[in-house]
Amino acid sequence: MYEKIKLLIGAVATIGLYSVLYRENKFYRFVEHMFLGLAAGYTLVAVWKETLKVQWWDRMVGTAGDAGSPGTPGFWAFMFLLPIGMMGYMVFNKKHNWMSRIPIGIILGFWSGQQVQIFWSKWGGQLFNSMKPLIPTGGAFVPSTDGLTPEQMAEVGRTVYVSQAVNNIIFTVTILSVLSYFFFSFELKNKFMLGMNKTGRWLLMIGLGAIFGSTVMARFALEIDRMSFIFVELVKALRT
Amino acid sequence: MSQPERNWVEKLSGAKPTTLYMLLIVVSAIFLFIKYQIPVKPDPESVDLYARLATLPKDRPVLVQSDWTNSSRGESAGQFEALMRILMDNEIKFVIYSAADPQAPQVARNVIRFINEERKAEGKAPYKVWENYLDCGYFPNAEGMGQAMKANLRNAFSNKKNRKPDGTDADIWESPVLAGVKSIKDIPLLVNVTASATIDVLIERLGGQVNLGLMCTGVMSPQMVPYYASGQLKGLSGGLKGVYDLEWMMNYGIRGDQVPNDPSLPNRAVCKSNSTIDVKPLQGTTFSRGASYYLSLHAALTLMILAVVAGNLSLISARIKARKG
Amino acid sequence: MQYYDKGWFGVLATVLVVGFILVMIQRAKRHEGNLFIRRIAGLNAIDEAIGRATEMGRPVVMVPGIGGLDAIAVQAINIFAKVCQTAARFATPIKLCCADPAVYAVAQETIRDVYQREGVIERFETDSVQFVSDRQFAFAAGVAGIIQREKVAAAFFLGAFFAESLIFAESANAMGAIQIAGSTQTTQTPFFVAACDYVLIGDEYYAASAYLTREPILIGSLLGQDYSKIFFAALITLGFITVSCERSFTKATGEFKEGKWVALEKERTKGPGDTFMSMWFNPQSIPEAESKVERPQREKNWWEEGGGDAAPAAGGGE
Amino acid sequence: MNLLALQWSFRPEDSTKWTYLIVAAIIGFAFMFALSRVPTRMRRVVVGTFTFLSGLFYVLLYIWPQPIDKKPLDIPQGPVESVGFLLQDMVPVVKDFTSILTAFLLGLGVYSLLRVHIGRVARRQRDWQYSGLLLLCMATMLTIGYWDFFMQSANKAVDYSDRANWTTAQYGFDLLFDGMLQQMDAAMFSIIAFFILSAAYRAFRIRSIEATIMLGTALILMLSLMGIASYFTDWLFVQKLAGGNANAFVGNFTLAEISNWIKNNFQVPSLRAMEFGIGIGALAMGLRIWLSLERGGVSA
Repeated sequence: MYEKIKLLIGAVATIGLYSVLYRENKFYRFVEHMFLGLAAGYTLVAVWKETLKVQWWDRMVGTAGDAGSPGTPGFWAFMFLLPIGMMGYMVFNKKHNWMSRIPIGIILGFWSGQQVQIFWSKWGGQLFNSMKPLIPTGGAFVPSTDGLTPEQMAEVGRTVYVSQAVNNIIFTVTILSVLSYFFFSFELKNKFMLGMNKTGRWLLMIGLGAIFGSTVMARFALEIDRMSFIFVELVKALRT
Repeated sequence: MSQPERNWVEKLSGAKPTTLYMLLIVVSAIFLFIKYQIPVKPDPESVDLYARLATLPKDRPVLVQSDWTNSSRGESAGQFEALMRILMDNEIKFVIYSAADPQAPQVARNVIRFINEERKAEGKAPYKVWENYLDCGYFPNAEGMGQAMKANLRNAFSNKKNRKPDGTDADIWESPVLAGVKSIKDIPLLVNVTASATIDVLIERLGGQVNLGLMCTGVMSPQMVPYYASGQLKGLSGGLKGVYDLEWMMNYGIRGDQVPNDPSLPNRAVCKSNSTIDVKPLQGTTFSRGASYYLSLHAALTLMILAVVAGNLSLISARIKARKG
Repeated sequence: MQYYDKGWFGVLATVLVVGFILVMIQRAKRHEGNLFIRRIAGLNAIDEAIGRATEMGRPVVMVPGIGGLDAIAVQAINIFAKVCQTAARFATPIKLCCADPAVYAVAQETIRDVYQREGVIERFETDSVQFVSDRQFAFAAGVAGIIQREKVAAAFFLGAFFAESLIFAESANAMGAIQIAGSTQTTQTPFFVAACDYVLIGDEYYAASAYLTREPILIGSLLGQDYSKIFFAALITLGFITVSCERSFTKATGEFKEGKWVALEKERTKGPGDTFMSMWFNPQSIPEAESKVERPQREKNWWEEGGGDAAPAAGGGE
Repeated sequence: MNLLALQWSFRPEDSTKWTYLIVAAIIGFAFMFALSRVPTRMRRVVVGTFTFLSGLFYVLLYIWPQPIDKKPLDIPQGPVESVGFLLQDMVPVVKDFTSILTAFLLGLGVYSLLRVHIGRVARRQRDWQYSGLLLLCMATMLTIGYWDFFMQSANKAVDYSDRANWTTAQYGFDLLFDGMLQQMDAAMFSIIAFFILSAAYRAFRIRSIEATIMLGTALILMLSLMGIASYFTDWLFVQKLAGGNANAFVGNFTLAEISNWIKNNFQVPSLRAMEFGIGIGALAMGLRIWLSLERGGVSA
């Protein structure tokens, strides 16, 4: 019985949200405000349950261990985070509203420092991966690896075949011309650079089109699942 | 605005979005009720995943990290169901746990219950907790969990109890499922069913320690295929197509490319990474959620393509008119 | 004590890029060098969009994405500050919807400040900058509702957007609003390109504040970014030339194994890991002999007694 | 952590800990009060210092030589290693500061929500009933959520993942969270499919070369997702034209191969180039924020 009610409520909520596809209406507004209310309530539960208790409170006061294990210590210095956080609330105070910038500044400072820290680990590997050999060292096509020994297969992996070299040239042209499209402060006058810029934009469109095409499956899958939820599962549950 | 008379091309290109939305609902719902198996050629990454799953040893458990919830049910549920059917039909033991979302274990439990009912209806023994699988629930910190599993599997899964057949609770390490398992190296495969970055954590923390298999959403799969290509993932099932690939192989089996073509099993997928593998079809439910959704996906994609074509017709006809006049 | 795990090359490259940016900022501050920026169509349309909203007497909606407080959100609010400056002059109603409390705090203060500086603080309503929800799809539902109920005439979606991008774009389109969008999430850019009138692609997003304000510091920074991109392009070019030559004309005679150079029995073709570029970019792991360091041991803290596998929540543990 | 002769940590059962905590809180708020007296011209400096110091931590973490083979009980040798050890030990603490501070700021968001909706109810503005509904749902979720949470943390021995042990609190929370909130999430997530369809229909037109290129690629990729289309091209090129030889040249023209080729040779490099720009842009902006070089806008 409980399951049935749960399914039914879920279905009504789904239909309510879907009704916005026709136009904004009272039913949608009803479900939307319920959604926002529930989400806000849940956030207030989760902020303590999943963030502040685990990351702050338990570490500040310590936790008693279960039988056998020693538990964890408390570090009172975590308390200093509280006044820093509270400074954020000064934003509505006309005189001291600048103080809200302190917690904000700390958050932004951490983020900025991390940009320096992660810069190379994020892009170094990608740069290296973009340095492709353009001169073929083997035959026209990658041969079939059926029945080869591991050494022979490793050799095939090291050889650059003509088809690969062609692909690598396409790859290199694409990455360089798209990169040149994002030069902002140079006035491009020479014909070669202008051509590069234009090619870059076109090649970029291929990339964007490919993302569009490959995301579609995931989005439709979710929609089909909703249809299945309403037309198959709910109907089945209500019948029994 | 006074509308002059519109010809059929203009009408096609000027349809209201609402019309399209209704069409999509109708089309995707109708095809849910039609059972038809679309012929496919499974992707090599899903063939590899299936080959791994079908050749697992029966004495060691598989770790299943189930990190999906209902918000990605459209793809993940089909994947998880297929995984459970494959493991259960091959009588492979497994340990299931979650590291991404506190809701994930409950969602997974519902699927196991439902598949057990299906097995009963097919006259097979249901899979029992303690004897055939273990349910370890939720671990709050995905990174910590990966780290802990690498360091010491026993500690990572310590203090977890499951119910024995006699109704008492006992530590999971006393269960026959984990017999013979000491470290992560004793695990033949870890499968992650996920809709989020938990697989990145696993690759970072457990790469090289254990074979990793992945079942992810269609949005993630283009980003994850490079890891399959580099061997960090032993197999991958991406999105709805991945689900259908698996169901196809469950129904028809797979063979290595050195194994002669058996004329009685013409639809077997060919596996390149394991050239002597010879897997017969599974007994039991094979085509289910993936098959019914996949047909609807075809319908929806066709609708999408037709819509784009229709949208462009007026543009083309206007250009032709302009050229003539 | 060493750079083994990062590699000297990575540190050098980071320092170079940081250097380009800082030096160019310094130069621009002294008004040296060129201060040209190429045209960015999306940004020229801002005034047009606000003008239309003013004419129709309908609000402008702004969404700084659903990410947390970082430079992406700050940049969005910087652009919105510029939008609000114009909106404040023409008394065009605005709606700024936030999905993160910290972003909300910044937006609230910045936008109020804009109205203050324009001398029309009475036109600013505190509730026009509002927090909607920090749950992705609740936020999407809420903003879609606001867009449709308020019948917005112009919409700005700038920031970190994920799957919800199309919900906003199509809702605003249904209202006939002019939409200007930009996201640093490359996976969402195609959806904005398809659905919106003007789109900032890639790091046009980061160039926007320089373009709008023409502040020397920002333009200098942009110039530094361009030099960094040239540096990247040069690295790639150097890379494909050397990699091609090495793999075509030389043979591998040895390889690194666990941080040590081991000679091969037989020469073989060079693979991707045998080039000298690879040694720059993929620093070797520490040799076994050097990877173990014995140091004097301190006493255990009480919480480290016993198994000690459970790292304490703060300090100490690895 | 015993850097100074001060007791930084205590046992959870220690009775002195509350004294410590209260004193810490008083010191903290006194510091906050002192800050509020800072003269106007120094304010930028104060904010800039906080920002700089927090950024400095990660920058140092990157450029400071990393100690090799650091074990939990090791004592550092020499000043360089001491700093290295300290930085490493601080990571697990510092990495959570952002989420803790953001969590503290959540109250601002809630304040904004309450302000808007209570205001609407109090002034009986248009749609005030819906605002009332929102507040009601929020209160219900809050109550039941904490009821369930406290019940679960008080009875650690009870296995609440087993439905047999559920009470009203668990059923209520499950209904609100799993039955409603999650279903609404899924509904909103899946609504995107409709918008993709209408956006494609409306905007995917061959107006310009660029639009045509994007449209064409998207169409090929969409076709490749349809098993039936891939199956057909596989049948045509591999089975018919190449006589079943999977390695033949024409085998490269199956949809699956073409879509992979597009992804590997166009999608990857073009997006990578775009990401390079974005990465450098983020670094530049990070530097400007870290060193307080931004003026105007947010940093006015």
